[in-house]
Amino acid sequence: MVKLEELRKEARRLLAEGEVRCIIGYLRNPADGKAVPGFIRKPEEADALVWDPTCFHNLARFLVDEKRRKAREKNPDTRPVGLVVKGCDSRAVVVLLQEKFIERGDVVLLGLSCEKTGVVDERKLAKAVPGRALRQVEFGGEEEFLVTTEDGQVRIPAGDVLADRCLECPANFPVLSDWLQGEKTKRAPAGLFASVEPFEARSTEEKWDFWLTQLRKCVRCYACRSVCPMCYCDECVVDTINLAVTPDTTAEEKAQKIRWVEKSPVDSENIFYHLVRALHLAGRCVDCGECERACPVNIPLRQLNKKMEKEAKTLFGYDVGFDPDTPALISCFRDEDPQDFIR
Amino acid sequence: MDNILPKKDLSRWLEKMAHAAVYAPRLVDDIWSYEIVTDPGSVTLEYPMTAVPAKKIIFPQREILFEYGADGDSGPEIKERLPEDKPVVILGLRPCEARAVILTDKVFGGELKDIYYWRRREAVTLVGLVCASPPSANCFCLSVGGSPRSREGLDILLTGLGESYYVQALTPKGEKLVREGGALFRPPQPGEKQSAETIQAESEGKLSRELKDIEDVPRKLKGMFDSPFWDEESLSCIRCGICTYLCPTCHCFDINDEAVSSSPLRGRRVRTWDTCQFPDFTMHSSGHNPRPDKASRLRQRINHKFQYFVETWQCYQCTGCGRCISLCPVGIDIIKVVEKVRDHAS
Amino acid sequence: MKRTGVFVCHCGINIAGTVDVKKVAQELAKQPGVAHAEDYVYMCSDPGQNLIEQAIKDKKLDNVVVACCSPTLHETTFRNTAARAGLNAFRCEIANIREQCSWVHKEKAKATAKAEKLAKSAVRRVRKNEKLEPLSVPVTRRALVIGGGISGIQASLDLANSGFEVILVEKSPSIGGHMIQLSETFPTLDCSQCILTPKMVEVSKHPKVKLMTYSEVQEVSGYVGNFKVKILKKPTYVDPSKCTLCDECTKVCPIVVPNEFDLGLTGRRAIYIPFPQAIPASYTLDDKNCPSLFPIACGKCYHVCQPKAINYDMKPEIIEEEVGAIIVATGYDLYDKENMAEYGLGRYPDVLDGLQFERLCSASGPTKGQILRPSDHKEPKEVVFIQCSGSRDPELHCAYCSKICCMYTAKHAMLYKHHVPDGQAYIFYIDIRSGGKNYEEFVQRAVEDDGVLYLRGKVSKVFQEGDTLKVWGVDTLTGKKIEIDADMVVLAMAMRPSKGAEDVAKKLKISVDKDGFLAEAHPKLRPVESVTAGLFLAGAAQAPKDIPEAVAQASGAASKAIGILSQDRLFHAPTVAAVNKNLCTGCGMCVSVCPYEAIALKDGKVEVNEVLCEGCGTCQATCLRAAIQVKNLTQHQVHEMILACLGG
Amino acid sequence: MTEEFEPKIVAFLCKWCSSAGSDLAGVSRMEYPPNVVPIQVMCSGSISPLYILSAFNRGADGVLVSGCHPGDCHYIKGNMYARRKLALVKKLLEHVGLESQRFQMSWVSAAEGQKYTQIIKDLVQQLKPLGPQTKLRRID
Repeated sequence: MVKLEELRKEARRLLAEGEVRCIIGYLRNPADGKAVPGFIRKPEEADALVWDPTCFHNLARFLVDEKRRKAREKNPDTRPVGLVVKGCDSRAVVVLLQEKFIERGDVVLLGLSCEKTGVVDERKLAKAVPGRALRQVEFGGEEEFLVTTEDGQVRIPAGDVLADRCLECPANFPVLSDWLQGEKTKRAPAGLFASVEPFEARSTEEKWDFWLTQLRKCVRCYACRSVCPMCYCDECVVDTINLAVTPDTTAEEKAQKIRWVEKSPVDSENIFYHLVRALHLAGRCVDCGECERACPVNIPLRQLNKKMEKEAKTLFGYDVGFDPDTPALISCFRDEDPQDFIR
Repeated sequence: MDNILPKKDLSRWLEKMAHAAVYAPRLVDDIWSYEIVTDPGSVTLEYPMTAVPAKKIIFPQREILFEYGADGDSGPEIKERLPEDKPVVILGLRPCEARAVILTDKVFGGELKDIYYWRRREAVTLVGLVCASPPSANCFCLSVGGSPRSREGLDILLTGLGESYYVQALTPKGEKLVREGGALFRPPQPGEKQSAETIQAESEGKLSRELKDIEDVPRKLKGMFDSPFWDEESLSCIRCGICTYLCPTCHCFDINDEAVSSSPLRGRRVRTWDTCQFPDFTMHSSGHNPRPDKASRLRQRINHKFQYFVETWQCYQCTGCGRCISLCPVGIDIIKVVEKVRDHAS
Repeated sequence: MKRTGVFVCHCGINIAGTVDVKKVAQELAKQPGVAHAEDYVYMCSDPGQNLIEQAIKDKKLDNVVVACCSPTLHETTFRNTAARAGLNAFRCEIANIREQCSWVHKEKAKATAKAEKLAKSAVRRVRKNEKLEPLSVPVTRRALVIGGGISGIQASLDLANSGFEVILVEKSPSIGGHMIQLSETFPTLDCSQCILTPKMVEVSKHPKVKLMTYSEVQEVSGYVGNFKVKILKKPTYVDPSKCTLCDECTKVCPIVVPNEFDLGLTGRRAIYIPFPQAIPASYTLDDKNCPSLFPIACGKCYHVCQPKAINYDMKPEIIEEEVGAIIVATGYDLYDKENMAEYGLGRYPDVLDGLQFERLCSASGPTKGQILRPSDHKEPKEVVFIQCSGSRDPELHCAYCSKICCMYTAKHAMLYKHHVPDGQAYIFYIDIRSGGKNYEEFVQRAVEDDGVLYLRGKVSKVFQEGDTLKVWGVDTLTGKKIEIDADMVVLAMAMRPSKGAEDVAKKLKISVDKDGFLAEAHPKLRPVESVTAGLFLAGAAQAPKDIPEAVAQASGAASKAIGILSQDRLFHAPTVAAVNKNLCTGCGMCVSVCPYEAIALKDGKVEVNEVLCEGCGTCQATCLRAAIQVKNLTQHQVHEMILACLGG
Repeated sequence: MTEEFEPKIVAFLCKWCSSAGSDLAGVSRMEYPPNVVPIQVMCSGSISPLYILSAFNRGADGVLVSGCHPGDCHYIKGNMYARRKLALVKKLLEHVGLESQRFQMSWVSAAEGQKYTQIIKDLVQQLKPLGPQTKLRRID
C-alpha cells in the first residue's frame, strides 16, 4: 500500500535540502475532485501532493518543457526536477534516456506503484456514477476504488473503471526510480494485447470503415501529440511551416520543409497524421494512454499504438521502455527478422 | 405568439423542414455532436454539452474560398466557391452557443463583412433549448452575461415541459419555421405558459459554478501583461488546441493554398481554424516568435476573451459553456485563472 | 524560378521506337521552370553534347535533365558536358527512359506517358539540387597486400616497381601460397617452383616491400587513400637475425605433426622450416604443438641452438600501418575432405586430392617425384582421376565450376603416364572445359600421346577391397556401368575461398558472394574492384582461376591501386549526409544505423564525417525529424519526385 | 465500353541492385506493363515510411519497394533496416484496412531482371481487381 505521507515527506526533504529545483506531482482539483499536474517549489507545499486513481497524467511529458526552459533561460537553474512516476511514466523516462533527450541526472524519480490496480478511465467512471458530481476517488485496497460523489460514497471494483491500458499493463510499478513507494506486486494483465487481437480479426473493409468514422472526427487539436512525452520534436513532420528556425537558418534549410500533410481536417490528411504518428511512436510508445484520454472526440488512438507495440514484440522481440541502453527499434535489426512479406 | 409542440411530434416537425439541412444533437460513439438529421424519429434533445460546438456549422473548420488553375499557355483562372445558401436549422442549440454566434457576428461583421461567413449565417435558423438543468458541470453562463434561458441570438426558444415543448418564436425566421409545423402546434394553456416560465426561472439557480465580480478584470489584465503570473498558470499547459478549437466563440483562422498539381497548375485556397495556442500561430519566417512560450499563449487567450474583446465590443468573448474546463487534459480552469487575475495584487 | 533544360534522346530507335520523343519534349517544355526542351537522335554524340552546351549558354540554364539511357551509362558524360558549359556538374540529372521505359514497353502512348513522368520527376528533383564540389582528401602513398600467394606477390611487385611502398602480409610462415606446392604447370609443364621462387626472392628483397609473414590483418579503419591497419605479428620464437639455419633444432625436436606443405603426406617437427625454398628462410616454432610453450618444459631445441636464436618468451606484436589502398589476395583452399566421404577421401590412404598428387609428382615432394602409393609405397598401375569432385553439384556440394580442374587433371594423368608409362590413367569427367591458350591442345595430347582414358560420367562410390580401391561409376555415353579396380584415386576437389577470407572480408567491410568468394564491384566492368573504394581483389579469392588469370588480375588490381596512390589528393562524391542542427535532438539513432561509422554525437547534436559517408541515406530514413538528409536526394526531392510520378 | 482500370504504381528501387535489375530487364528486352514509375534511391535503407504514405496520399494505387537481397546490400546492411521499418508500415496499413496487396516489398538483385519483370506483372494483376485506391488518397 502506497503511503502518501511518505511521498510528501520525501518531497519535503528534497525541496528543503535543495536537491531538486521543483517537484512535479499531482494536486487535487477541487472543482471535480480529480488530480491535476502540479509544480511545487516550497517544502510546505508538499502537503498538497495527492495519489489516487485519477493520477492518470503522464508527468514525464513535463520533462520536455523542463528541457526547453533550460535552453531558453539565460543562466538556468540546472538542478534536477523531482518527478512522480507510475510504472508507465517511468518507462517513458527510460525512452527519453534511451534517446538521450534527457540525462539521468536531470530528474529524481519518485516512484509510486499502482500495485494491483491502476488509474481510472474518466468515461467509465462517469458511467459508473451517472449524473453525480465527483468529489474524490481513492484506492480502496485490494482491486477496489472508493468513489465519493455529491451524494455519498460507493465501492467500485477496480476492473469496472480501470483505464484500458492499465488492464494491459506489463509493468504496474516503476521500472526505474530513485525512491519507491508501494509493493512491486504484479497484477496479471488480461493479456498484453487484449485490445488489439479482436480488432485484427476484423475484415479489411470492417477495419477501414472503423478508422474512417473514427479519424473523420479528428479536429486536429493535436492534444494527442501535445500530451505525449515522446512527441518532443520542436517541429513535427506534419507541421506545415518551419518552427525550428533560428536567425542563422538558411533559406535552403527552410525550403526543405515539406508539406506532407495539409492543415485541412479532411479524411486523407487526418489519416496521414495519425499514421505518421503511430509509425514515429513505434518502439517508443509506452502505452501510457494519454493520447487517447486527452482526445476530446474519443478517437481510440491506443488501437494504433498498441498494434505497433505488438508487432515490435512479436516480429522483433522488442520491449519498449525497460532498458535505456538498448538501441531504438528501428536503429537495429536481427538477421532473423521476418521477411515472409518480401518477395 | 407562443405555441406547444408535443414531444412525439418533434420528428414530424423535422420532416416538414425537408427543404433545409437540419442539425440536431446526436450521440456518436460516446460523443455528442451536432449532426445532420437523417432519421427524425431518433432525434432527442435530452443531451449534455456537445464536445464540438455548433460553430462548426456556421464557421466550418475547413472551407474552400476559391479554386485556381492554369491549363497550358492560358493564364491562371480563379473560381470562387461560395457556400450554397440552402437553409439550415440548428435544433436544440444551447443559449450559450447562440450568444457565441452573436459574438462571432461582430467579428465577421462590421464594415468588412466576411461573405463566406454571412452566407451561412443568414441561411441558418437557430432553435434553442432552455437548459432546465446545466448540461455541463462547468457551466457558468450567468457569470459572463448569459443565462440558461437566454434568448439572445435565437430564432426560437424551446422549453421542455414533460411531454411537450413550449415553443417561443422570437424572430420572423422563427415564426416561419413554426408556421411550417402548422397543425403540429397548438396554443398553450395558461398553466403551460406558467410552468414554462417557472422552469426558465429555476434554470438559473442550478449552475454549480460561477465567476463573480470580474468587472475590474479587463483593467487588471492590462497591467499584468508582463507578470510572471502567466508562467505560473501555464506550467501544466501542454499547448494543445482543445480550449480554443472547441470554444464556441474562438474564431481565428489560417489560410493556405493547397496545391493539387503543379502541371497543369491546379489548387485551392482554403480557410481552416487556427488557434493562438499553437506555436506556429505567431511564428515569423525569420524564426522570431512574438509568443514564444505557453505562458504568452495562455495570456493571449485570457486577454483576448477578457480584455481585448471587451475593449472593442464591450462584452466578454466567453459565454460560459465550460468546454475548455471540462475538456482540458490537464485541468486548467479558466474560472480559476480569471479569479486569480481578479484577486491579483496589482 | 530556376531555369531547367530538358534534352530527350532518341538513341536512334532504341527510345524513339516506342517513345514519342517529340511529344515528351513538348510536354516538358510546358513544365514550370523548364526554359528549354528539345530532342536529338544521339545526345551522347559530340553534336548531341554540343547542342546541350550551346543551350546552357544561350538559354542561361541553371539545371539540365537528359532523358536517355540508364544513369549508370552516361550520367558522367552529361555531367561533364554541363560542367564544360560552366554549370556545376551536380546540376545535371538523368531520366532513364530507355532501360526502364522504351525497352520494356510496347504501347507507344503509354510508354510516352511514362517517359514524361520520368522526365518530370528528374526535372523536379534537379531543381532542388545543390551545387556541389567533390570532397578532396590527401592520400597515403603506400599499399597493403593481403596474401602472399602468386597473386599477392605479383601485385606487390607491380606496386613496388612503380615506386610505391608495399606491405605484404601472409598468414603462414612463408610466402608462395599454393603455387609453390605444385609440381609442373599446364599447359607448358614447366616447373612451378622454378618460375615462382625468383619472384618470391625478388619480392622479399625489394627495397619497397615490407614483408610480414606469419602475420594477420586484425583491424582496418579509415577510407580510400587513408586506411589505418592493425596487423598481428605472431611470434615465431626464433630470431632470424641469429639463426644460422644449421637445422640442429629439428633433429632434436621430439614432436612430429603432419606437414601442411605436403598436405599431411609427410610429417614435420614442432620447430620447422615449411619447405627448403621458404621465404623468409627462417624457422618457426609452432606454439600449438611445442611443449616448451606449455608447462611441461622440453627445451631441447633451445639447448642445442648455438647462436641462441630461440626465445620462448617472444610475444605477439600489433603493428599499425597507414596505407592508401588495399589489395586482397587471400586465395583458395580445397573443398573439405569431410564433404567427400562417398569417395573415401581421408578414409583410404590411397585416395588423394589434387594438391597431394601434386606433391607426389613434385621433385621436392615426399617421394622425390616418384609416384608411389602412400599406403604401401607400391607404384600404382591403375589410377582413377575424378573431376568435379564437389564442383557443379548444386544439390550436395558447390554449384559452380572450379574452372581449373579439367586442365590440371589432364596434367596429372599426363605426369602419371610420364612416371609410369605402363600404368593406366582413367579420368571421369562431366565435360571438358579447356578454354585458354594451348589448353585444348594440351588435353588432346593427354588423350592421343599419353593414352589417358577419358570416361564421361560420374563416380557413384569408391571403396577399399583388399589393397585395391573399387571405383563404381557410369559411362553416360555408352550407358554402361563401370567398375575399376584402382591402385590410387585422385580427386579434383572444388576450389573454395580460403579459410579466413570471410573474416578478412568482414574486417574490410567488403561483401562476399553466395559461395563466399569476394564480390567484385561489377561482374564485367569492374572485375578487380570491390564495392568499397580503395579495396581491390586479386586471384582465387574472387573466383576460381588459374595462374595466368590470377597474375593478370593481380596486375590489374595493382594498376588500379596505383591509380589511387599516384594522386596527391583523392576526390570523394559530395552527395553525403548533412545535418540540420535546428531539428537534430541528438537521439543518436542515425549514429547506430550508419554502416560507415560516419556519424558521431557532439554536444547534443550529430555530425557527419563527409569523407566516411557514402551517401546511402539510411540515416535519412531513420531520423524521425528529417534532421539528417543526403545532399541532392533529400526527402524534399523524393517528395517532389513522388508527386511527379503521380502526375501531381 | 469502359476502359480497363490501369493502376498507378510508384516503385522505389535501390540504385545498386533493384534499379540495376530493372535495367537488366530493359537490356534483355523483357516486357512488362507501364503502370510502374520507378524512383531510384541510393539504398532501400533510405526509404522513409513517409514516402509510402505520401505516395498513397497523392493517389498511388500501389507502392513497391525493392532492395538488395539480405547480405548483398551495397551499403552492407541498409536493406536490413528497411526490412524492419517497412514491415511496421505494412502491418500498420493493413491494420487500418488498406488492402495488403497495395504495398509490397521485394529483393531484386542486379542479375534478376526476370524476377523484376515478374514482380511488376503480378503487382499490376493483383491491383487491377482492387480498383483505384481511394482510402488514403487526397480528394481533389
